Order: sequence, then C-alpha cells, then structure tokens
Amino acid sequence: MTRVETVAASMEGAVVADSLGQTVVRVPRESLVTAVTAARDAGFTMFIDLCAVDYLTRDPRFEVVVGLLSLDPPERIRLLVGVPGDDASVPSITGVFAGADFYEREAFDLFGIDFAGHPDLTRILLPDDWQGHPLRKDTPVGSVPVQFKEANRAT
Amino acid sequence: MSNPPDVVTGDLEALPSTQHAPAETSVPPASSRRTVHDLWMSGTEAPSDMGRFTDEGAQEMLADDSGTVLAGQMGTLVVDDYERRVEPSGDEIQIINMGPQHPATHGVLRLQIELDGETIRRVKPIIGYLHTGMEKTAEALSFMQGPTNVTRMDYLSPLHNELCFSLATERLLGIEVPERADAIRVMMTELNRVASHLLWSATTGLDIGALSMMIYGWRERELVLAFFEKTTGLRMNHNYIRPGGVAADLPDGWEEDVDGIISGVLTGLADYESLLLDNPVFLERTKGVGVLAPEEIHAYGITGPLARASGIGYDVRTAFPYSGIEQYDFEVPVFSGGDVYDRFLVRFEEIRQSLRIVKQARDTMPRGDYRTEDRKVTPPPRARIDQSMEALIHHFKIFTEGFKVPAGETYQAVESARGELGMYLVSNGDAKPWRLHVRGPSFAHVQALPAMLTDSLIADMIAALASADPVMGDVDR
Amino acid sequence: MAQPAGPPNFLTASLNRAVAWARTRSMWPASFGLACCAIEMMATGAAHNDLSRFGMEVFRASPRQADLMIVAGRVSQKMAPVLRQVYDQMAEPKWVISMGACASTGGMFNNYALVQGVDQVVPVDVYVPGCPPGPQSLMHGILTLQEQIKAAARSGR
Amino acid sequence: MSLTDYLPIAIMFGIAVGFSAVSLVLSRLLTPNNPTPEKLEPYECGIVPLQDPVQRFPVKFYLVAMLFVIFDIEIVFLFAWAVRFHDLGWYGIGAVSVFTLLLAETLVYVWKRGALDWNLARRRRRLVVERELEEAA
Repeated sequence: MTRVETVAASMEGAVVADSLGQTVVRVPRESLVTAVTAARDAGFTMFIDLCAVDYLTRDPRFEVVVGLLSLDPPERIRLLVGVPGDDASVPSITGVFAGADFYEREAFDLFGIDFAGHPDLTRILLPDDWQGHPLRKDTPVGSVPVQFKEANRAT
Repeated sequence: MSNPPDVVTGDLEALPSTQHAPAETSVPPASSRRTVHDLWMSGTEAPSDMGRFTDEGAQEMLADDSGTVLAGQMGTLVVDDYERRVEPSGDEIQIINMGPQHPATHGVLRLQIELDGETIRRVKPIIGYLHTGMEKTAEALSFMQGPTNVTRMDYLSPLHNELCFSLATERLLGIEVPERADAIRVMMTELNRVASHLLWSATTGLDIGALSMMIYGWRERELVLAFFEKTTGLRMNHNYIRPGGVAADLPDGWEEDVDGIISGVLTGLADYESLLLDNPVFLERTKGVGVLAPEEIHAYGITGPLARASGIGYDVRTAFPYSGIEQYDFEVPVFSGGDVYDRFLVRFEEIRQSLRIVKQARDTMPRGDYRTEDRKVTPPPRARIDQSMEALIHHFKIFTEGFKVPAGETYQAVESARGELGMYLVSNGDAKPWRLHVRGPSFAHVQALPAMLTDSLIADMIAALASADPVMGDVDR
Repeated sequence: MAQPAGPPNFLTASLNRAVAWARTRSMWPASFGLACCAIEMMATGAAHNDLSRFGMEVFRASPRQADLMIVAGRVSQKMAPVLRQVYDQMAEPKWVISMGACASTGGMFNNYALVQGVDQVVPVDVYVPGCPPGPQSLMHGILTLQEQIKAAARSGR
Repeated sequence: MSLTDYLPIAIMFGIAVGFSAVSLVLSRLLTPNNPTPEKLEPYECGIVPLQDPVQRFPVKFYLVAMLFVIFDIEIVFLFAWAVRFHDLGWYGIGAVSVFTLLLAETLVYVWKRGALDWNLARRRRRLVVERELEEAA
C-alpha cells in the first residue's frame, strides 16, 4: 500500500484518484489540517504550493489545492478541498507548514477565501483599498477599452 | 486514461466558456490613504492632487506585533536559535523602509525593517508592486498564446516558464513531442540557466562591493543572448517553446555558436572565480551570512540553489525528469554551509554542469522535425497552405480560435534557475485555460527572507537578500 | 532657469545652448527598474554596449541626484503612487523616458492590475518602443531626448 | 622673510575661494529652483512617510564619530612632524612614537571594551556553529 493510501486511509471521507498519472486526494474541508499533518508525517515533508480555483457553476464553487512533496523517494501529492461559494472559509494550515502563510494571503487577496486561524490575513498583492477579488470568474478582466476605431479623425 | 471527472474536479465540460465582456476599468474608489491618480494626459501640467499615498496600512509592520506574527518577522517561526534574547532599549528602535525603489532589493520588493542601531531585529517583506494580473490574463488568452504571457513572469529565465507551460499543456493534450524538440528545449533552457546565473553573480557581486563583477558579468551573458536572438528572434521573452514543440528550427551553423558560448563562458567563469572566491574581503562578507536551516527549507518550500547550498540535494531534473533530460549525465552540486558563500559555489558549479549538458545536447542533437505532426496542435508549414485546403483550415482554426485542450487538471514542475517552477493548469475543454496558477520559486524565497536576514548588519542583509536571487516578476505575477 | 526677458539675442541664446549642452552630456538616470525592461536597461549600462559613452553609466539610486527617470517595466496600480512620489522628489530639470510597451501603454497586459501607460502618472518626454527594447533602441531613445533638449534650448524655451 | 614670500600662499587661497565662489554663484544663477512640498519630505524609497524619522540616533553612531575624530586629529599632528623630520632626527622620531603609542593604547582599550563590535551575535545559526567546530577539529 503506497504512502498515499496510508495517508488517505487515516482520514475518513478522503478519496484517492489519479489525474493524468499524478496522485490526487480529495479531502473534505473539515479534515484538511489532519490530512496535511498525516501527509507530513507520512514523509511529504516539503510544502510546495497552495492555490485556489474558482469553478463558478460547480456546487462547491471554490477549490483549494495543496501541493506537497517528499524528497527521499521523490513523490508528489495533491490535496483538493471543495469550498462552497457562500461561506468560503477553509481552516488554515500555517500551523502545520509555516510556508503556507503568503500562499493563503494570496488566495484570500485574489479569491476572497477566508483562512480560519491565519496569523494576519491581509491583502498581499493588491493595495488594501482594492474592491473585490479579481481572479474570481465573475469579475471582468478590467481592461480599458482600446479606441482604435473611434480615435478621432485627424481634423 | 481519463480521470474520473466527479472525483478530481467535477464535470468540467459543464463550466461556461469564459467570454469576458470587455468592461470599463473597475477603478477602485479612493479611500483614506490612497487617492487614485485620475487620467492625466502628458504634456499638460500635473493636477495638484495627484495620487500621493499608497494604502497598504494593513500590510505594513506594526510597532506592537506579537505572537506568531512577531516570530514570523523575526524568522524564528521554524527554528528558534537565538542564544541571547536582548530586549531592545525603547528609544533606539527605528522602523525603516527598504522600499520598492531601492538599488539593493533586486526589483520592486519592499522590506520593512526594525533597526536596533545597525542590527536588524525583524523584517517584513511587502510584495505586490509588480503584480501584473498575469494569471487573469492567462485565462483570456488561448493555449497557443499562453507562452507569450507566461514568459514574462520570471524574466531572468523566460524559457523555463515557456517549457513548463508547454509541458503542462502537452500532458493535458496527451501528445508527445519529437526527440529533436526535446533536445532543443533542454539545450535552450540550460543556456538560459547559465545566462540567469551569470546575471545573478554580476548583480550580487555589485551588492557585495565587487564592482568589476557588474561591469564584466554581462560580457558572457551577451554571448548567450546573441545566440538566443539568432535562434528565437528576441534577446528575452522569446515565445520560442510552444505547446507541440519549438517555434523554429536551430539556425545553420548553430554548433559553432554553441562551442563559442561554452568556451567563452568557461574562461569568463574562471576569471570570476579567481576574482572572488579567495578574496579575503569577499570571504569576510559572505561566510556565515544569511544562513538557512534545513527545517526552514522544508517548511517554507525553498528549492533550487538555496536548498542545495544548505545540504538538501533536491533538483526537479533528477527527481521528476522531463523532456528526456535523464539521458544527459550531470551532477547536482550540493554544499552544506547554507550561507552566501556556498550559494556562490553552487551557482558557479551549476553553470559548469549546465554547460556539460549543452555540450552533450550539441553533440547528440537528433535529426527530425522540431514540432509534432499532429496538425490539430501545430500549424502546417507556410508553403503547404497554398496547396491543400485542409492545411488552410488547420492554419485558420489554430490562429483564430486556438486548439481545444481536453478537460482536466495537472501540475507540471520544471527546475528553473531559482528552483522548482510549477504550473497548475486546469482546462475545461475550451481553447482557453480555465485556471493557470504559477508556483514561482522566488515567492517561497521572499517568504523565507526574515529567517535569513534578521540579527545581521545591514551590509550582511544586502548580501543575503541578493543571494536569494528574488525575481519580482516571479513573486508578484 | 531664470528666463532672460525679450527675444533670444546672441548672448542669452548661446547661454541657453551652452547650458543645454552641459545638461545633455551627463544626464544621470534614476534607477527605476521594474521588470524585464530593467534587465535590458542594466545590459545597456554594462560593459558590452555601455552608457558611459553618454556620461550616463552611473545610475543614481536616490532621486535627489538624478535628472532622468527611465521607467523600465510595467507599472502596477500599487506602484503608481510610489512612482509619482519618486518623480516629485527629483530635482528640476528632470526628464522621463518611458521604456518599453508596458510602461508606454500597458503593453500586452490590458487588465485590472496595470496602469495603462505611465503618462497617466508622470509627464513623459520620450517613449521607447519594444518589449523589451534592446540596448540599441534604448540608446536611440536617449539620443532623441538629447536632441529634444537641445532643440528646446535653441528655440529659447 | 619679506611679504612677497607669502605671495604663492595668497594666490592659492585666492584660487580656492574663487573656485568655490564661482561655482556657487553660477549654480545659484542657472539652476531652476522651485522647492515643492514633496521635495522637502524625507526620501523613503518612494513611500510617503507618515511620521518623521526618529531623531534620537542610537549611541553607537555617536561613539564611532568620536573615535574617528580622535584618530583623525592624530594624523594632523603628524603633519607637523613630517615636514621637518630630517632636521628633527632621532629626537623627533622618539617624540612621535611616544605620541602614536599613546593613541594605539586607546585603540586597544576601545577594541577590548567592544565599542567597535556592532553585531552582538544574539543568533548563531546551527550550521555556522557546526562549520566552526569542523574547522576547529
């Protein structure tokens, strides 16, 4: 039984899947911290990545993706956590991996997902007075209309 | 091998195709400390109430931070190795800005530093001054245009970005790239690593005081850039490695150019090593400065030369080989000192190893096509369009709407000059990616700066910050 | 400069031209490197195609000692007030070169994060095209600025 | 020693004062001068400073300034000896070496007291300690 199965077995409600050759574990929102701790104890000691995805019309609208890595037998694991759109909140994993701090602030800044238990959840990439969360699918790209055609003729 | 949609990402085809209506700029309303600069046309005199403040009050360092926030800023969150905790005397505390416009911050990084005399007590990095919204732009561009957007993220090693995006797209498409394309990709990215390390040694030498490094460090880099310009057409931001192969074949006589680069860079490297590595002033400035402990490297996710200088030999090229790189033999240099001196040693040795790979790639460059035959992905050659209707249809379809990538999600990592550059790509079967998240190595390095910089003099801090080689395009995206 | 009254006669005209000559021969750029264009700006300053031919190789970090600001790279919304503050703190006479497509017009990033053209924040004298503009095109931009200054001096502005 | 012997000194003095006077006057005349409020603000890398900088500098800076003054004045006294050291012979060298030894003694005192040591190592990373033990062994 590979390490990933042991990690998945230790959490109820975890489903292991295979996405184009990479192991992916879908984890319910409540047991994210236990899953990450179990993964770290099972050998996935390096925190690689945490990002959010907005699926807009899917039932749990948002998705937090945590990428971990184990070094000696080089192996990756990806934890997927569905987050409903109305109360977009996920327990923060900065307790397990200190490196998740900036990644969670970025997910909060660009998606508006609240990370419960994060030491100082503030915006990181945008100024504080920015209205809205730009990477959400319902926010337009915010491009300035380019007036090539309507440019005033040389009078 | 289709992945079960319900488990991994749910039914992706059902997602609406993203047709963003071009809307007015949603200009955020002004608030207390920030007035947004209104449109002010050049040539006329500036209106007096131009934007003055920048509102990051919440992101700035507070005088009375405490708990994990303080520990994070003092860099003792993971490993607390303060021998003697000296409480600072109240009156001497200064919080200064090593701000966005500073010669030693290698880009628009802003560090808020609490100074106790000349010693740094705690550091808070503030980023976002180069946030270009590239991940949002990626969702508005087709897969064909993806590399142009992605290549501008880490502008010191653009080919690594393009390679990572192309590999991720090819994995979603499930197509294979011909041997020659793989070999060209490996050779070009290794040359890009050499150019990036040369630039790093020039700017870090300048920061440490070896001014001649800045003047001469660029000499060899121009050799590499000249070859890039000859092959890809541009010195930087090449858009050369695309899903399905590379944009153009190698120019004639490229073997001599590569030989010239290898000999030129090796002689240049010998000059720099003799200039720096036994120089007592250099040793004084770099030994034992900006040390990173292995636990911090695991916790913050630090990869690349910084990890290999602290004894962790993780290299994506050996751990998860890609583009047939396992057929070239090269070593991964690992040192255990963890300080700025060992980072110099790692990067200088990596230049040599990359040149070894380039030499082997040059000798064993396979013949054949440099793009896949799958006409759905790569446009047909220009001449064919006039002869066959089908080629014209393919050409038209690819360049107007772009090729459709089957639904799915994947994470692809590549060893860039700064560490593991990863891309999490989600496609909903449309011609535009649904979501592209880029895991930049410098993002993790900037987060670990407090662990490296605190309790050192300002001069040591400059050397440690430069040794982390942060590229702000990689951090802010 | 205290503007001499009346039409530019021989004395004041030649003084204007002399001052313009002196100013253009050693303009010190304020290092405002933001993104990819900054790498090309540094490459222009380095040994291979060096800027010291125009007396400009010393990049002043503080705006007090600089009289030319090369905006090299994309200006984000968060960076615009900082850019304006550094521009205001530069001593007269000061000029601005907007280097690269992103600084001049927002370039390929027409989205929420970038100021679409740095002339919304500071008055720009010369726009250098390119993404990134090569060292040669940056030097061409600098020479154009020098011509501009001399022409302005000749016309007695 | 008629007055003309002092002529070269007067010319030197005139050139020095003249040069500085001309450059000051010219710059006053030619440079544009409009002090805007932003220019008068302290420069903080582009960030608008909210509170003005701390006026009370830590005492270490003051200490270093004093040390510099002491050793700088010492060199000024050596000039007097250096001009005529041929004629002063051994007597001169003796006097100067006593003078220099006295000052060297203050340097040793200051060094031992730790005034020159800026960075009281409060944090010695484990890797650094291991490397030193390695080198020692």
